[in-house]
Amino acid sequence: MLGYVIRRVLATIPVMVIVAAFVFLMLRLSPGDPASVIAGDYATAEDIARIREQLGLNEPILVQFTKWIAGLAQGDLGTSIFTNLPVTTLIAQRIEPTIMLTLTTIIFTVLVAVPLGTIAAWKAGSWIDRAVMVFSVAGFSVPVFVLGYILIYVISIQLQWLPVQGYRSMFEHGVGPFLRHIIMPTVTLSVIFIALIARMTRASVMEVLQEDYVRTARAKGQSEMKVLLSHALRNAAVPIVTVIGIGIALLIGGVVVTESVYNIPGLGRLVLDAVLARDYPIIQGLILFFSFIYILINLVIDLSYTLFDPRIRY
Amino acid sequence: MSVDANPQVAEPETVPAKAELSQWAIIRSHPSIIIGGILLGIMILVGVIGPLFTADPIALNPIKRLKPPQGEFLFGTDFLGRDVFARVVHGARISLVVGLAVSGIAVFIGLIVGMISGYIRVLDAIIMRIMDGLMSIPAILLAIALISLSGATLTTVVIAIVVPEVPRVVRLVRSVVLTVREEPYVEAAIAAGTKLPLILYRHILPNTIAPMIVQATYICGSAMLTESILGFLGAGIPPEIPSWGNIMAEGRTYFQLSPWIIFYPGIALAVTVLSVNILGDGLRDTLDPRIARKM
Amino acid sequence: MLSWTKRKFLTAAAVAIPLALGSFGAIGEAAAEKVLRVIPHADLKNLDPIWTTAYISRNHGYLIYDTLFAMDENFKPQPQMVDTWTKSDDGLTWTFKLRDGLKWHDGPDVTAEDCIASLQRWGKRDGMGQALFEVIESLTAPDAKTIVMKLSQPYGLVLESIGKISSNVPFMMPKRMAETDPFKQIEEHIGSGPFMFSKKDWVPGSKVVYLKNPNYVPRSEPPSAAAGGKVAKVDRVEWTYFPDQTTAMNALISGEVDYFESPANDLMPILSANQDITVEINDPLGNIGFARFNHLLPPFDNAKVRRAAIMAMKQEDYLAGAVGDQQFWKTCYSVFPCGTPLDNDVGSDVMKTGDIEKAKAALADSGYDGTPVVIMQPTDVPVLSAFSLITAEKLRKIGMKVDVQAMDWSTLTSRRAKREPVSEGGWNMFHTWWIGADVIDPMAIAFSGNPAKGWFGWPEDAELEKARTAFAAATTVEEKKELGMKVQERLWAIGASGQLGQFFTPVAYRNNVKGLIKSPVQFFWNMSVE
Amino acid sequence: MAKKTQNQRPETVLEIKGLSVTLPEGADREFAIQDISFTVGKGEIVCVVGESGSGKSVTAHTVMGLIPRKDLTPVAGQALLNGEDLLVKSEAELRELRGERMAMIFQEPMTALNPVMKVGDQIGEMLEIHTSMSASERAARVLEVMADVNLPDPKKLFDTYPHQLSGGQRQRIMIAMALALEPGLLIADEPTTALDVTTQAQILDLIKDIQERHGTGVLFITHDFGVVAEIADHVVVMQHGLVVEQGPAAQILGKPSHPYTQMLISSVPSLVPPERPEREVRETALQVHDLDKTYDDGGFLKKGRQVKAAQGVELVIHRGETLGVVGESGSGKSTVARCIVRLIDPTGGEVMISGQNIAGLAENALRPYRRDVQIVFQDPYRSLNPRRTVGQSIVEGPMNFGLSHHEALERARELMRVVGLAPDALDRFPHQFSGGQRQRICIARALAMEPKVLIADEAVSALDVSVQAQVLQLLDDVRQRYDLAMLFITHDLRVAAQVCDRIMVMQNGVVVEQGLTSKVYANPSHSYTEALLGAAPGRNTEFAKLA
Repeated sequence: MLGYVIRRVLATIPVMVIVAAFVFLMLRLSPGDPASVIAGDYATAEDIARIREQLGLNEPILVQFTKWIAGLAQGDLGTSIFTNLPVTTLIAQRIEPTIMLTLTTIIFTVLVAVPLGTIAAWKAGSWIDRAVMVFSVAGFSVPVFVLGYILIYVISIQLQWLPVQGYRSMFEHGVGPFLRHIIMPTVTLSVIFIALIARMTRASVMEVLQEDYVRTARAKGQSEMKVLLSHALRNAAVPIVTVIGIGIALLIGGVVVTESVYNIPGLGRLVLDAVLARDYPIIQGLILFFSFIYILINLVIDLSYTLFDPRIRY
Repeated sequence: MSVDANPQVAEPETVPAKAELSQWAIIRSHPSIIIGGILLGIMILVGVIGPLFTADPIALNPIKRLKPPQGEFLFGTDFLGRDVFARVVHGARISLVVGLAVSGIAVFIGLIVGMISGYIRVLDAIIMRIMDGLMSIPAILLAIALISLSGATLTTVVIAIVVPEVPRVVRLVRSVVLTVREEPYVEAAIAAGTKLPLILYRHILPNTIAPMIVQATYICGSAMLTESILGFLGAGIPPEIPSWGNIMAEGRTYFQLSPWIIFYPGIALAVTVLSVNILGDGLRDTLDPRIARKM
Repeated sequence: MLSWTKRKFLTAAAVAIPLALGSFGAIGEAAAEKVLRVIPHADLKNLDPIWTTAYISRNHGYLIYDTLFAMDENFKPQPQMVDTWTKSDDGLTWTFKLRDGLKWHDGPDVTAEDCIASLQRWGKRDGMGQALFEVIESLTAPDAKTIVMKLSQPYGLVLESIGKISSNVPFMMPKRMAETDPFKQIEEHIGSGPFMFSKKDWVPGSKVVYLKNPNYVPRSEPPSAAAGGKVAKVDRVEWTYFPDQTTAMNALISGEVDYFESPANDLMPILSANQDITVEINDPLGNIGFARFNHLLPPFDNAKVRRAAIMAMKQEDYLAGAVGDQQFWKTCYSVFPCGTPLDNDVGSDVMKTGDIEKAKAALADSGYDGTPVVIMQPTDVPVLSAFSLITAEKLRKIGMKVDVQAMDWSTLTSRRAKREPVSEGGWNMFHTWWIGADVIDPMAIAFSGNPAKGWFGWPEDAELEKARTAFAAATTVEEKKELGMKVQERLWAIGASGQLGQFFTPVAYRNNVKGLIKSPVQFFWNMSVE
Repeated sequence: MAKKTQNQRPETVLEIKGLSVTLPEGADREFAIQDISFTVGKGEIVCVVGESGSGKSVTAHTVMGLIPRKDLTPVAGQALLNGEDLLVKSEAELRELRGERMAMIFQEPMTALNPVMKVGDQIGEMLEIHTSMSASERAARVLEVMADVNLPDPKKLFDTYPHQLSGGQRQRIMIAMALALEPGLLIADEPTTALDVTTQAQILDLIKDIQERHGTGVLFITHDFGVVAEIADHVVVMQHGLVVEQGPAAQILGKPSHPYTQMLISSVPSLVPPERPEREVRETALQVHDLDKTYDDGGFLKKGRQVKAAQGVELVIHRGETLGVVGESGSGKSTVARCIVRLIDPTGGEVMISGQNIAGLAENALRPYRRDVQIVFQDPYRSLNPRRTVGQSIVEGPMNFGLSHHEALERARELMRVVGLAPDALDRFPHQFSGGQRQRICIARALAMEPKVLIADEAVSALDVSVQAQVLQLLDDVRQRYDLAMLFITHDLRVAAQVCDRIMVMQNGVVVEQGLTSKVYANPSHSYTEALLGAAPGRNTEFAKLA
């Protein structure tokens, strides 16, 4: 197993280099540059040129790239042009809200979507099945921010049950405030994710219910509930977990919007502001960070397969 | 052991023309295709001929700004006094173009790369690593970065949304190709001396089309949604060209004051994406249940 | 939607909001502590008010730094850190004595050397500073509390320059920081102002925290704009940046925030309808809208074409379209903000026409040859995006071919610095606004007639420059008024830019917030929370 | 083997009276099974035999209550288990009976066990459902039952997973599971069809042994008359959902009365190879010399295991001659075939066709020689591209070698007549043909290339015995008509006996014996051949031959 993990981690390096090169070139080849934004309203052309010089933006692209990669090797993602803070500290300050939001969303989604999908598969063709499918298709079709606004307007303004916005860290402010502030963003973000997982669970459980060993279980006189849980669902676990992995990439898009609607100081907003202000180091650093996290999640998911399916050995 | 009837002598067995289940009968048996198809048809109709019947979506009359929906303005007006109904109808055209263009390009590229990767094992490892790389970049961030950095035109928006979709299509095509190439009829064709390109064209491609069509419908739906999110984040298509995404984005500030600016394009988008997804579900069950179900 | 209507988009910072009223689980700080929770107009991205002209960095500067002189509400410079000052009869030698009790946040007293170094760093970046230092012969500090300035010739704007209210404000910094190269950001943020910057709480893009400076000695006079006693009446000021306007408004309504610096004009009906929220105009001068031509490239290299375009611009359409509610805008045909000393009507008939037919006729005989006009439209600044669309429609109506190119503000700021033709990334028109204080007199860069050092668009007119330099040297009020009219007359004659009127962005705060200072710049001293 | 006396039947366990089950509308006939009546006695094995689609499986599943109610609905008759009618039982009552009073084992041992559950737990689950035994009591009983089905070292096997066991071992686990509660009735639905002949023999012995020791009534479903001859006490023959004939085994096999039964039994190839006239030796069509094929599944950093699929295989086929290759699954017979056709590349040795060694040729150099060797596969449903018409599939090969579309079509029409199908069927799609018809089309496709050597890789194994006989006859005719050399690969010793002039026996990739079929069958020299022949079911029963 260890040999496999090492090999997988080594394999991520070429992928990360591809991602880094792709993002770096994409930024450099586009119009708009941070120096002029910094120089502000009535800076003369030489002011802008001097700032470009000072930020090292005039050096040939290759030189800039090698410098960045060298820095990368020692874990230095570069310094933000605007705030003059290292990108790593910026990420550290704002990683907690994004990670917590993603975790609560995944947990909430799995707790809702997997049972929904299983029941839909079990009662395939019934009204429950159709209802789950319509909900899951609807879930795909509603833009996240519209849902966010509606929830805020109804629950926070009219009913005043939950706060409008903000994020409370569980460690600093206690679990109560953390939950109060995370419920609505989690629900908003989960809708599209639940739609995806419910649909996939239904498909995999339905496929498993055709398998011979399910017929054997029934032939043993096993109750439908037990057949569903200990036989069908356990065998459908691997495809479901795979979809959760893929879904997480979908989540990051939603996180950016949810953080902006609920004013959560997370990584999503950080990269968004950076892109609009052309803060190259942050953009590069964060996209690299997100793709590394995504690759890590996929590795963890692949390893989790061994828990669900004894046939898979690394 | 000899069986009396010697096939040469006996009159050749005629093959009963088993009723070839017409494609139409299959479709009729799946309501979701009909519902999805009709809804999508209406939206395409609105997108194509609608604009001829509405006011000019770009005409400003600031005096009549933020009027609620009644009388002359079916969907009310936005903060510049533009007719929201006209903009939603025009928006249909852009959003559908984005949806169809993205799914078309993604499936086209995905098919080619997927087949190469699935059939030519040597290239497979390299292609897959590149796909992993592309897939690991979060789609929305890539789109935002690409668009805001290289100018927000329709083409850049389409490219920005296509890039993260291609790897998913490549993975699907590759898995289908890997199963199809093991089939005996492919081996028979090889034994009969058929060259590689012909094998890909005659035997591999037709069997990947069905899952591709289904995947295309899902991509079309998610592309329209991504466009609206990009518009909302301020990195989408330029507002002068109305698309549902940026109508809603511009209406964002006035949500509690005049919610109709967001409400109507939101409904239009939801219905269109809904119709595309329902159509996709219906097609998946009819076209090729065996492979498609793995989707 | 990323930035707001009011100030130009520049970098900004935000402050995470401490616990709202309704939630349980009191947080760490003592409940007794008075906290002012603010939604700033932008996200504080960088903290060096000299390195950038961003208004948010300037507001940050006013919190933690102090200035030698400061503008009061009638735009007269008043002494702030200076106790007494004298001017020699020939007007060439100015001596300033610092008042007592001025200490840096990290302990040591403020010395004359610190002030001189700060003035020199400011002088290298700020427009008025550069003009002032051209006439400065020497700046010396005979003792720790006295600064002596020797001029090469009499200069009328010495106090107006070192007491200017808006970017770049000559803030006083410790010597070791003032010596940083003006094109490099300062590392430490130590000032001598009423508040201290809490670096450990700063989360760029989300939260900035300022703590009350216990040993700050305010002046005795009552506060009047930037001048007067700067008394900190709360223990902490917390800025939280909100990317989403609707959420910001809802936060104010639900009491999770005390003060909302610049809500979108269109939220006013909801905010003013709410009885526990007060909505008022904080900046009497408001903002002046500009439609700026590129004088180097056709078709706007021809003054007739420029004037024809200006005749098509009707201020009411722009203000109604971009700002909305009439309560927040008014037409103003003077280049200087209406209601300021130099406001006048000379030459403004070209702006008053606002008539498509007349403009069409003027364009016809202006020799316009049909070259398309490229208008840069910043989609992420709603007011400017609206201005661009309105101009495009008007120019199309009078017969010009118009190409509206959408981009975000960052791209616009980099593209407007380019003088190359349109084919190589150049431009013909862009829209922006200035706060009243920045265009209050001819010295503003917006009115420069010298293409080499002037503002983007680079108009050229020798007479205009002559009048501006004369204004700098003028000493009496009548002389300044006379030269003001001359500058405005020239500006309209060459059609430097279209003025789109004056609009005001209100502030909104909960009723328990008291002591807001009326001024074009947002100050946080003197504000208290009951 | 002494069987129970014919007339006196033991006490009834299961009685099926006039049972009818309807098919969903749109199927090719109204009833899946119609008016079925027979009984299964205590300690008796009743074989229900018939071709695919005869309804034998539906009968078994109806008794167990496992049929999908909305598609197949029992409309008449009764299924009495010790007198209680199963058709009227509620779902809960049926669940109670399953496992306790009746149990079932299935055809595919590979997929019949839950892959993610330990084998011991799956057997234990049966006890868990029906008894209130404690965990340790259950474990003990499981080990006891595993021993009862002669599984080696039950303790070790208890914690293994299904994928770690062989087909035979998994079937034994299924049987152990079924018999854990000593049910009165055991239903076996083609339990040995997927197994190798030697394993099949052990499982059949096991079932007979248990049935005698526990006095269980066994309802045994099969399509293989060899198996019927081996174990059946009583035989029920079914066709298109009807019972055409039933009676004691010896009578049905010896003197069948119903014409359908007679046809079926005579289609069963006999194990005794016919005397073939000595052929004069013709020129060599295919010569294989020292053929090797090794799979190395080593990866990027991993040192892989070496699997020797075929080693040092030598064979020669002359024109007009049929060489048979027999052996169990995994013996390498298919690997040899695929190496000859170059679907896989041999790691060593020579394959001589019309004087040229094609073992190592590159694709372009190889192409001209490909036409000389053609292959027919096992699965008729996957040998034809579903999206291309039958005609297109046949003409594809000839057109690769220069024939115009018209000429190729002409040849295809002619070949359709040769294989006994109407030429106008050329423009239809594969899903419109039966399994047997599709196999004929594949033969036509192979012949279209005018090959020198035709390889049949288990070409008839997936067909019903009657259809099998026709296809074998067709192969024999085309061999004579086109003077082909044929390589016939099969695991079915009966088919090999009837079809092959010479026979080659393979085990674990090595050829253990080869020679004239009649000589090898009469006195096998290698022990493995002997075991193979000995394990062939029903070898000492003489099936009635049609006149």
